[in-house]
Amino acid sequence: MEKVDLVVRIGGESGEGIIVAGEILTLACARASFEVYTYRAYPAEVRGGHSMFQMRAANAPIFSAGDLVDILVALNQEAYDRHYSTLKKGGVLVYDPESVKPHDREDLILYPCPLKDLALNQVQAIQTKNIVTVGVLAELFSIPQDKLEEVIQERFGSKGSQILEKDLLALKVGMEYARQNIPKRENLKLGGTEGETRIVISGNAAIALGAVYAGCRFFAGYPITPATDILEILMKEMPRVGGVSIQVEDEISALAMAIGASFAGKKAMTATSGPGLSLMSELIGFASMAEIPVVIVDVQRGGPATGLPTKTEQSDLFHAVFGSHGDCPRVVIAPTNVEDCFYQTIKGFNLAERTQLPVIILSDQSLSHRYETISVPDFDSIKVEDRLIVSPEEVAQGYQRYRITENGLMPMGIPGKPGAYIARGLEHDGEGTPSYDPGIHQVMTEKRFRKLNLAQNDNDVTLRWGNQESEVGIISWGSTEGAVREATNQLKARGEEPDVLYIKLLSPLPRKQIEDFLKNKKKVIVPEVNYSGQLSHLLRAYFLFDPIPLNLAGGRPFAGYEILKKIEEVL
Amino acid sequence: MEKVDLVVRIGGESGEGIIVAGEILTLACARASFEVYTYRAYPAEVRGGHSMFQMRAANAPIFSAGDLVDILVALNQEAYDRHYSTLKKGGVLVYDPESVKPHDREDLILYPCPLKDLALNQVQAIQTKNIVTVGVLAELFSIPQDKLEEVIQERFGSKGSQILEKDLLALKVGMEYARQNIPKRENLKLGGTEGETRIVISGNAAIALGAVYAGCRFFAGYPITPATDILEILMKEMPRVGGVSIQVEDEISALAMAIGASFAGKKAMTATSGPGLSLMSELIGFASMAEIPVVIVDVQRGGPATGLPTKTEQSDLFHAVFGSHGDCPRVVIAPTNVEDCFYQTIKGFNLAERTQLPVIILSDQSLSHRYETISVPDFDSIKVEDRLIVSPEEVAQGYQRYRITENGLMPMGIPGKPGAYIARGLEHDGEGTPSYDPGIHQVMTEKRFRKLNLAQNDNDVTLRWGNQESEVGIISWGSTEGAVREATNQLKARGEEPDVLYIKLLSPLPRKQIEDFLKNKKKVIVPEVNYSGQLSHLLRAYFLFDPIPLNLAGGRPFAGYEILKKIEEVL
Amino acid sequence: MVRTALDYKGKLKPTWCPGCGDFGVLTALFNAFARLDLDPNNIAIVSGIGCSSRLPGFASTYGVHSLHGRALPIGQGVKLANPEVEVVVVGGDGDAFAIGGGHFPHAARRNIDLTYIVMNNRIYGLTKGQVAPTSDVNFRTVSSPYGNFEEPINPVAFAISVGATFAARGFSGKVDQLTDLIVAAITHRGFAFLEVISPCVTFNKVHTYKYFQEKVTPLPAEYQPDDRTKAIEMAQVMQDVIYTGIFYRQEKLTYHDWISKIMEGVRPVTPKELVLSQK
Amino acid sequence: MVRTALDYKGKLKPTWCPGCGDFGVLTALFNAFARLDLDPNNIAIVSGIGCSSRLPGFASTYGVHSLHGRALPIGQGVKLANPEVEVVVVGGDGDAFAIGGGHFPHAARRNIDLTYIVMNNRIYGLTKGQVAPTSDVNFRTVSSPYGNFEEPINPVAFAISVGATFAARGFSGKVDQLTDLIVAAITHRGFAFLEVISPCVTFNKVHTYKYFQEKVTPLPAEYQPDDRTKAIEMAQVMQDVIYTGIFYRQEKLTYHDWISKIMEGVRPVTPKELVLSQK
Ligand SMILES: Cc1ncc(C[n+]2csc(CCOP(=O)(O)OP(=O)(O)O)c2C)c(N)n1
Ligand SMILES: Cc1ncc(C[n+]2csc(CCOP(=O)(O)OP(=O)(O)O)c2C)c(N)n1
Ligand code: SF4
Ligand code: SF4
Ligand SMILES: [Mg+2]
Ligand SMILES: [Mg+2]
Repeated sequence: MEKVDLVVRIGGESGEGIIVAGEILTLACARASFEVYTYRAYPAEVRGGHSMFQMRAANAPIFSAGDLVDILVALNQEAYDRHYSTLKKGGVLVYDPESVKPHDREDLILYPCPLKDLALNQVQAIQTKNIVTVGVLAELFSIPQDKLEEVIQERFGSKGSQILEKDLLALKVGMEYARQNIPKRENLKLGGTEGETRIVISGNAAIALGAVYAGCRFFAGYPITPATDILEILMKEMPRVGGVSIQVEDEISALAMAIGASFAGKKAMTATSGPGLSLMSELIGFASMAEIPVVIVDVQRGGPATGLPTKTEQSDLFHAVFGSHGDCPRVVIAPTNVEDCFYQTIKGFNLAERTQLPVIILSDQSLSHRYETISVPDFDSIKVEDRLIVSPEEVAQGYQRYRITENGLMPMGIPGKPGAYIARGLEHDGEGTPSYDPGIHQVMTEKRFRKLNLAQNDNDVTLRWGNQESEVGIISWGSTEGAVREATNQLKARGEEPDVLYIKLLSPLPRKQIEDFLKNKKKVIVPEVNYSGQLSHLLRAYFLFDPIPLNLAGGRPFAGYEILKKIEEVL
Repeated sequence: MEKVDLVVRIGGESGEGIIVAGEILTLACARASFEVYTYRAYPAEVRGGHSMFQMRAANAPIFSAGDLVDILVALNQEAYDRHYSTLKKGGVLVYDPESVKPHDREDLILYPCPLKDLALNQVQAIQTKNIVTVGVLAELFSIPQDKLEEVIQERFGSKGSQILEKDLLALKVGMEYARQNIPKRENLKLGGTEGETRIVISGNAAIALGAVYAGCRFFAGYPITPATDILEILMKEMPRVGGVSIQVEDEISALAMAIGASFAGKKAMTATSGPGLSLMSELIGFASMAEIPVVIVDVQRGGPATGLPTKTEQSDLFHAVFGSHGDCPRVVIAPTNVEDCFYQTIKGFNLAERTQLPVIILSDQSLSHRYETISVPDFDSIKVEDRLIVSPEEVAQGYQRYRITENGLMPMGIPGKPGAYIARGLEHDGEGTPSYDPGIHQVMTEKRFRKLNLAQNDNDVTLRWGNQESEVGIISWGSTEGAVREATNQLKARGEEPDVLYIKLLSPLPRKQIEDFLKNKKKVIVPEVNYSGQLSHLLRAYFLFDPIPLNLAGGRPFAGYEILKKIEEVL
Repeated sequence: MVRTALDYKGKLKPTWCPGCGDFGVLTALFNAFARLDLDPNNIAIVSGIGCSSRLPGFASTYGVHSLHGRALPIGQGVKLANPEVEVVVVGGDGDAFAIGGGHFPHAARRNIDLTYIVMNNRIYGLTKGQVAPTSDVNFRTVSSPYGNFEEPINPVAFAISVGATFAARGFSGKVDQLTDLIVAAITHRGFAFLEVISPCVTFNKVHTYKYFQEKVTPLPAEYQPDDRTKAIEMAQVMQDVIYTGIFYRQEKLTYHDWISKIMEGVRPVTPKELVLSQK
Repeated sequence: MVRTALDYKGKLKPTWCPGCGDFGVLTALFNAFARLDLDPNNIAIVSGIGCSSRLPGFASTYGVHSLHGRALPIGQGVKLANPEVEVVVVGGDGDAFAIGGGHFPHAARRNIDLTYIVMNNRIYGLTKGQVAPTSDVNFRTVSSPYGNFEEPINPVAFAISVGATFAARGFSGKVDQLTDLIVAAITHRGFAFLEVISPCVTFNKVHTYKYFQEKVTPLPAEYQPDDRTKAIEMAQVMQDVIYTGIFYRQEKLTYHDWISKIMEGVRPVTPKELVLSQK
């Protein structure tokens, strides 16, 4: 089969439906069996800022949204000005001549197209300009009409038949115009292939469904960009699996409810972004002290404070690992891509039950709203770990919820069943009775920290690829995976591939795997989308070596070439 | 002059007025020109737990409350059982035979005394048992009656003359009984000397008064053990210096109000303990992002969660340094003793104004309620730094509050005067306009972190003593100073003194001083009252060396001999 | 088997000061549990932090002794996740209206079927006597040395005005009436709020047993608890007379009634199907 | 010099959606400032986070665009520290009553002399249309796909019941009346609360301009804003008619009146003397 790898970027005013257009294109391409990978950027303002959506579609695995674009759709002059320099040589510019004046460039293919006019006069609905645009693109690049109609149907079917009809009409109008007026170029054909069923999913959806699959039956949340759709998805789907979701008054209430629900016997989760995670600090300590399993998803955005609500960053690692007063064990994990969001969320629930501690999952904005094509999970191989529950016999023999054991664990009583005990945020003895004896505090603290060992045993807490013999290594975490893969793929082709270790378990750090990796390394680059080098810091503290940090204060993900450049510098 | 160094411990039921008795003794001794040093332990319950007060009085500098006691007052059997083993050989036990049955021990001097009976029958007020006890001690150890009466007068003068009279009577009754019935032993005489005026103060009072002296004119707080008396003192005293203090609905409101007050032009502070600090996380980031100076006092207690509210611990360092999402610069400092609480609080305000960042001061329970005798400050040598305020001329020339400058600082506008600007928790450009441009976020983050350099320049951010040539060092922070001094004093006598560095500035760490210290060290012990070795962690991460941690999960301070033992092990 | 109050008594002896009002609340609560013959394993008592919040520790039931101010959201989580369990949330006036005050109106609006008992001593007991949001104007404490300036919150009036479907007041000095009120609160379907006047004998020397004993009066026999405005008015009477009893009671769909309705309406799905439907 | 509305206009063009109700509030606020001839350097507009909370950024005055829910405590801090400054706190219904709801009753009880304007669009605008604590029962949004179950908070009634000494309602579609109301709120001595019905044209397709235009009615001419119970009743009328105007107004000592009284009574001391008095 011919190799297809096409990057499309649409830019315009926030509020013009750019994200919707992008998502429709993406889903249609995915259903036509392409791998897709998207990226979006939009302002914190609902209107009035600049908005951008990028989709990459290919028939081979892809790890980033691509650095340069093949097709740029500029809906206004600002979009053109901001993005034209990212167009590849020989790339295509689709634009509305009414609002965009491109340079006179020979190296580009210009496709002027009266998008606004078509929406206004032929569809009689200015707000369908985005779908007209989709139609134009569909015709130019042979994106299958049936898949597009299917997606539009699903998307707007519930909005009343009038809106749906307008949108279907807009699609046709766009296609028709392009067919009549724009001579097609063959090298930018997408077209359709028929393949196996694939799942197209965003990082946030993967988290929401991972939770449901892991057995989560209680969710409480408060809206916050870029985590809100986890709440929205679970408000809709939770009742369908017999669970409860609730939008509450703030993030403190959200985590408190999740803790209450878990105490009551349900696997429970909340999802937020940095500001919410900060507000939850005290309750994280409570769950740790009272040994109540709970999962907290933090979809990171630019910080601190309100920061850059719609931009990506990986700067909540410090707070996730160290936030909350006192000596407070917790588990922190991070998925590296959209698919991994699904698996790490399941992992998060497993670790919560396995350690009876709070688990923080660090995703980020760049994963949250990105659609990727992922394989259908091999459900049989997914392990879901359930709660250690006290049996009536154990209760009869004298159950102590907080008794000190070798691995630190005791089974939990569940309200409604024998095993009544008091969960407590005050220091306590084995029975849960408050105790301010320094000796008891010592052994209880040791016990709570001991449980962290139970999180370190799995093999899948790191991901390693590349040339294990290389003396140059990359250690990183989270969503930088795509850019790093792009870079290492290029180096592999040249025979210069470094060794790469992704750490998915960030607290406690997997000592064995990291030490193994470091054995033969002379230079280790640690790329992170944060200013202060938060993983670098942890590696320094725990492994006493001096990594080469590669930091970006945030606001956008790394591009593959930035990683490549750094590796080349170091090699 | 004859050397005096006497340790008195009083133990009994919480609620019997043990703390009050101890404080009266302490103040009287201090006014009689002794150095005093106290320690108290009490349960989180108001009643029904065990309570203990210890005072050490000496006519030479002292650094701890002492390990073994000369005089034990046991008001009930539990007090005797808990504490008799701490009595020195030849020590004195004062007890009420009605409720305490001591062992038959030859190595102790037993002074039975019907304390309850005296209070009930001779004073006609059972609640004066504590003052009767003070009377007995006063007579036995020649504590000047006039000083005691002075202190009782001040303490109960406001409670109505009846209560005062009863208490003065109780003192006399106790003295009289002892005079008549107990043969005095000469070796345990305290007596009075006349010396210069000394200040007797607790750590919390030192912080409150340090703040006032530094120019703080706004305080907001929410009660929490062991920080509450800072609130109580400032509720009383702030109006006397023309400032405003307010008790608010929670710690979030407390810090928000302080930030608002500082924005409005007043130096402002809040004080709390771990749970409150956790709740303040998001606002710490806001103050950092909006560059509003503010001082946050955290009087640490045992954590996590509600933890051990009345016990000491040094486990909030991680949260102070790393808490709050995002890359969030802040200054963290820690006083090492009661006197230092005064000076570090002034320092905290200076650094807040100097860096326009939030400053966290880490005190702890063991400092908070401990009375120490301190020298009258040399007020003329204390430097108070004031705010950089924009001038009308600068405003006229086009003032940008957040313009990027070399050291990161710009003067602040103050409401009511020219210089209007918007303080913002969203990322912003030089004018304060929101900006989500990754490039701006990069330079603004750099700028905010750059201001930390301004905190590192002072000489007094570390304290060093001992033998600089020694290859064995101790690095520590906070209230462990006393125990470490006890240990090193003993080693000095033997000619084995190690080198000691106390770090008072914990974020950013003073690089020069620490590197200097480490130059010739082979072994560095880091004692901390926390489980996870929080300063050890920071030292590992920033200086890539492997210290020898000495940790106690908390609940009580180190004793001098524990430090000594560790040094001896290492030597 | 019919249970007695003793069945709910925990191992731990209450650590309150002798004479503390909270003893009366504990006794009445156990009486009420016994009268309703509830299984201790099927009760969860959830509290925040404060003297009053120690209560769960003295019972043999499940309990959460949580963080200052977080009793209500934790209690709601318990009930939403496990609706068969009888949830009783307890705590102090500071816990409820100062640090926890942001949760209260929402718990009321949601009408989740639980009982919330606030032991009002008009002071912060545990932290040794600071002014509370329920303290009178001019009240002097260690933290209000010049007297309190802020209008006190009237818990019952507040609860009714934010939507509680049951609001009552008892007095820890009248254990029998209090038992009746707790029984009524627990059996009420929806958010049931009960203020208990529960004197702090150690720190509140103004609002003592004696002070209340002279004022506390049951609501008039003819009083009907069905009029919000009237209920708020009666709750605010605070001078010579302080009423006790049920001020307001309303039948309304509970949060669970809504959830059940929805669950009936939706098309159920297995987690696997849900994953596979993403395309 | 007499100022005009233009003197308060900042450099930044408002970034609200065309037609957003918040434009009307901004206009009325500038009008009110001009009418009172306030010095822009002597005004501090403090907000939280939300579409409405962007307002300070569009003015030439001092401002704090703070964190979600924290506008009121920050605003109180500004006023307590610098009582000469005119403090206007602004924000959305979610900011005020969801995440910030714990601060509201205390701000009201304290009666600090500031103005609090809540732009109520009955939805979360900035985060793109989730249900708010002011949303009607059954209201469907992206986060309440089966409809809202919770009783809405009525801002004016809530404010009065927790002790606000001034409570009014305006409509962003009636800028002149709104200007009058803002002037009245600012000139009121004490905590002045003003709800502005301010439609979100992008996400709330039910509570539109049209919806409100048909219902909004000034309070009857003979209405006297001196009776709490009556005021709450009128504020709760929400069916065919929604009243605007001043529902309640009360003269009461402000927090600063109390502070001034105390300052007069205490013996002043220098910081040095204070330190030396510890012995
Ligand atoms: C976050 C936090 N802030 C403050 C405290 C300290 N604290 C514990 S209980 C309490 C108030 C107690 O008053 P109330 O809730 O009325 O209970 P009471 O003791 O009077 O029964 C306070 C301020 C805390 N434990 N946690
Ligand atoms: C701690 C925190 N939680 C959540 C958010 C996300 N957030 C921003 S504004 C907002 C609500 C907006 O609604 P409202 O206050 O009514 O203002 P509007 O946009 O409708 O004017 C939310 C949930 C945040 N910024 N910070
Ligand atoms: S301090 Fe007051 S509230 Fe607390 S236990 Fe004692 S009497 Fe009860
Ligand atoms: S989303 Fe709604 S509230 Fe926000 S600016 Fe647009 S119209 Fe106004
Ligand atoms: Mg109380
Ligand atoms: Mg809103």
